[in-house]
Amino acid sequence: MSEVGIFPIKRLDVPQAGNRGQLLAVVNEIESMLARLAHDGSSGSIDLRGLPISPDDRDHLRRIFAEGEVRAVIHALGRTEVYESIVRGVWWVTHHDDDGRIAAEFVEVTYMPEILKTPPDDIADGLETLRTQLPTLAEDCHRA
Amino acid sequence: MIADIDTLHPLETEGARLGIKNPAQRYDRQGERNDQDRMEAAMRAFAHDFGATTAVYLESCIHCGMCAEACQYYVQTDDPRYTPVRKLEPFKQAYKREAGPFAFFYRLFNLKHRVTVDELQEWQELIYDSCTMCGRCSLICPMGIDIARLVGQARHGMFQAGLVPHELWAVAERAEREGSPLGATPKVFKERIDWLSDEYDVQIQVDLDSADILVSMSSIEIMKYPQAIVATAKVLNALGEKWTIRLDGYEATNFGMLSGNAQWQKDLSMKIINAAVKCGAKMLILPECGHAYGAMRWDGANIYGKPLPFEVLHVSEFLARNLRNGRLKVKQVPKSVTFHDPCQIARRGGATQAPREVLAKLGVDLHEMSPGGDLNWCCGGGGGVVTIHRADELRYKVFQIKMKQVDESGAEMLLMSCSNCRQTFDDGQAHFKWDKTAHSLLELVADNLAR
Amino acid sequence: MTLLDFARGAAMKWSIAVFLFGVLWRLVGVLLLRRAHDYSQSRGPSLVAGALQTIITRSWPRKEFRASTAYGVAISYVFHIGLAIVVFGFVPHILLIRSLIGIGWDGLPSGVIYFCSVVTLIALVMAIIRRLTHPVLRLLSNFDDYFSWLVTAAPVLSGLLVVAHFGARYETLLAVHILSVEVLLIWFPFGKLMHSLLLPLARGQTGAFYARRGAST
Amino acid sequence: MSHDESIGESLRKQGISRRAFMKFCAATASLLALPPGMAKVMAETLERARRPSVIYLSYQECTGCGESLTRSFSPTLENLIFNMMSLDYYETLQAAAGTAAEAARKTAMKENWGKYLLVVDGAIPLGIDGAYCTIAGESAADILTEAAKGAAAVVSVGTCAAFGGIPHANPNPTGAVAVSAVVKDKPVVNVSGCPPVPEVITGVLAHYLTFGSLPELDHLGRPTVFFGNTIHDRCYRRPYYDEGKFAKTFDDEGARNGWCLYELGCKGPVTYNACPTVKWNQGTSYPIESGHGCLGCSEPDFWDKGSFYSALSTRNWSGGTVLGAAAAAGVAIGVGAAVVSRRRRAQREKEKQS
Repeated sequence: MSEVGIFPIKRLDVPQAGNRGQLLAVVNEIESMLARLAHDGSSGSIDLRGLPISPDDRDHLRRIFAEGEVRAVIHALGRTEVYESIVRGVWWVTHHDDDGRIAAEFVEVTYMPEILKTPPDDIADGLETLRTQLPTLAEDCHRA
Repeated sequence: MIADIDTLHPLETEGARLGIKNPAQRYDRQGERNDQDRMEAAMRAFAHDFGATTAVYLESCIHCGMCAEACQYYVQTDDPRYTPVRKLEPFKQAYKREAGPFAFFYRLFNLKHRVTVDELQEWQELIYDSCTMCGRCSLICPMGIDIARLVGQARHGMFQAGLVPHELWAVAERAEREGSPLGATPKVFKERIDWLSDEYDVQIQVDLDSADILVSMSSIEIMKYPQAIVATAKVLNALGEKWTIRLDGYEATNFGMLSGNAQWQKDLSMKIINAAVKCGAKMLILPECGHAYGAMRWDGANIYGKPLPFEVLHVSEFLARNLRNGRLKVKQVPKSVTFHDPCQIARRGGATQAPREVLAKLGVDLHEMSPGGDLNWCCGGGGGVVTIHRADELRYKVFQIKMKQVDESGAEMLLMSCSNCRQTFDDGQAHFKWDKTAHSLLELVADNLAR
Repeated sequence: MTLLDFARGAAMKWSIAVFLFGVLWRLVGVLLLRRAHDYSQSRGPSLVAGALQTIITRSWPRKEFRASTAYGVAISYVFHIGLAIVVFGFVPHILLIRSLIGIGWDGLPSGVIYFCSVVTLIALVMAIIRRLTHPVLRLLSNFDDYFSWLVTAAPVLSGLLVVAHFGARYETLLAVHILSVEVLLIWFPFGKLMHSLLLPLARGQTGAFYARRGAST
Repeated sequence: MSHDESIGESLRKQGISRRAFMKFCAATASLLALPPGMAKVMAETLERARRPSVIYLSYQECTGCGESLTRSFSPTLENLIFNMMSLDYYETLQAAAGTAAEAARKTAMKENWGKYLLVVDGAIPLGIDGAYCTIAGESAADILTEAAKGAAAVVSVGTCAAFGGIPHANPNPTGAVAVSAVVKDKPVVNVSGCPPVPEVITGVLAHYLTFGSLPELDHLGRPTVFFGNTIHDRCYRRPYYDEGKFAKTFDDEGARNGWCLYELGCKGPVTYNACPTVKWNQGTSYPIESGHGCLGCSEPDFWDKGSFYSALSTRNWSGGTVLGAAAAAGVAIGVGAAVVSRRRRAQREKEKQS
């Protein structure tokens, strides 16, 4: 028993009221998405924000789709963490904001999450950047 | 023997049933009056009965229909018209318009229209022909509505409207006029007593000025089962009681009550009460007659307007008491017996155990009917129904329940303690050529008195 | 003012007022009628005991009547008990009762209430089907019977719709539910629903009547 | 600020990468409950869209809505939306004052006539010809009416603007009304709440920017995507409601165990808002999670619906006298009915005698 000001606070280990039915539904949906991906290559995604599942269930989901081989971090207006789960083809994408809080979270069933792919315009920009460097590089090489 | 009795409503003496002769033409409107007049009279009579007790009942019905299952008429015909509480419809309608808390609105908006003579006429069959006021429905009602009592009250209006089945009206009228519904006038009765005391060598006290016990009889017994008089005398003499029969008050049946004439009911009851008071009786013994018990044991004091100055016992109660206290001794009767409980004595009278005590003393092997005792099926002749000729067909239908019950009991002997039931059984026996004969409990005791 | 505000406010107040007004009118109007004194010598030891006994024992049929009445009685029992559980066991109902009369108690899990409501509704539907098909009931039934059924079934159905969020927006359904109860309250004194209050009176006077006679009820 | 450059160009200039923008779109699509594939569409559309002009007017309000919206000034994900708009007039934030400020508004209106988005917070007082709230000598109602004429759409931010809110509360001394009571001929979207969830405001703006239209609205003009469910339906404490486990006071065992707050007056069952899913303070929590029942602040007249602490199913009236009078009248008429009935009976008796 500790106290916060005048209010006695009693810590209780109360199990969150879970709803395993919801969890099962989510995992079933991921399973069917994965089957579709295997069948015709179409990707799918679940927005974890919209799911009315308890924190307990969310933890459980985390354990089922624990981190596997691949992990990537994107730095753009806060960190975005992407990993492929031990269930291959199922990715877990977490967007954080500048304060490190979760802004959006998805389970993506795909070959590679969209956010990791380079946008075409960026490729053009990259090409341009590289090309601006090429003459100088050529000059340097030449000089050498 | 009954040659010189009144012939205004001639008796039918041949058949198994004693009653008024079936009129050639149905004539079930008494008197020459216009409909308006009949209605007003009915309403006045209804209104008389709209006290708090009746009001609570009439307000309470939830139309659950359970009473139908208790009614012999419904059970035997499957005709929903015979649902007991429906038999009260005009009465209820009158209550809602005349006396209920919302009566004003019922009248203002005509939510329940005025009861009409045609309606009452239609209901005549339901209130009289198909209700013996046996009270089984009163025991099934989940709201506890005493439907049988309400039918009794509804008959008051019917009588005042002059809408009583003719034979029932006629016997009641004879009772009021002659002192007996079935020709047992004081003169006839006296002749019978003289003949019986001679024939059976039994002393029958008549018209003592002072006696401990006043004995009353049913005219059915006097006219049809005179042995009952002998049996009563034998028992009382064996006990050495100071008893008497008085010619100014002996008729225990009350067709005033059954037909619905409250005034006649009072007149008939007061004769006995006055006779008992006159001779200073401490006890009035009622004969083997069901409705006589209800009329005197339970209604008597209320008609008198104060507690009766004497005790009222049904003869079976009297027998039970004296067998219990050992003053009366009987021989063992090694027979199997089934007992038919008269509705007004058992279910509605509360004297269900008395005959069983008597039977136990007689040592008979009692085979109870199923259901028996308080829920025994009615013989179908009570409430004056046995007098109504047009109801015969229906009555035979419901009597079949009784035959089945008796047959299933497997007993050798059929006993009862009501002469009206007994004549209904006799009539049914004759009609169906049945092998069972009804016997009187009192006579069985009298025949087996031990020294 | 929204429909819900109306249902929780003026409609509730006035429906309760009508309920009280009508119930007292009817009860007082009946009980103040003349009650004749019975002079007959009583056989039973206590009329009050007889009255109380019958009030209780008439709650179920005697064994001789059981077989023929079982179906109807069972249906009635189911919906009466169901209604009692739903009305007095559901926490929002208890809170309302507490806010009205200051007495409250612990509620039952909502799941139990939902289950009971469904069972109650099924029993009510069976009851009305029986009323519409059984020859005796069809003959006896009048407007009161059908309307009383309607105002009893409506709150159960609308209550279920509220928890199921089915058919309209929640607050609309809730308002309709509350209003349906208010219709019941307004109708209560004027129809057969009064039997819940008349029952002890009718049974009691019969119980006393039979106790006086020493007959069984 | 130029209205001519595309949002993409503008963002690039501010050093916001395409991935960062995609991330924003993913988060916004999620917020708007759009199918995840829509994030890509959104990114592509916005990239090329022009930056719209936004005029933000404030009337009878407490600035709570503005606070909610602009709590953080760094270009974070949530308010990235403001980098996509040209906020041409907002009294609370703008540097300009006095006639310069009014001039800015008039210019923006003129330049973008028929195209700008009008955002309003606060109720509009109509009492004594609008004199309760005037800016630069003009009444709130007049300014709003004029500004609305040239607006493409109007966004009422906060319950005051949406439904009249606290200024409208009984007895409403200033005659305050909602924006929709003044603006009749323009699409008005109500983003109610006291204050509204900031993400809901940005979500509506993002929807408008992406699709050029307002989202689907409920019967109270609120976007169904945020106001389609009750607090109660999405509440993490809902299982306790279903189990019948309720906190009876704010510091009992039930309250500590996180049981349902229905008995403590929570209006969650009749309140439509996104609090339980979007939450507040970057998704930290929402009132019920903090242990207090919902006040129902996103509903019309929430201030006038009885105590915040009396349960929803209870009465919201007092009327002991009415009930007492009804009971007394019932008894009186009952007595009267019985007396009349007895008299009628006695009269019948008399007729019978005669």
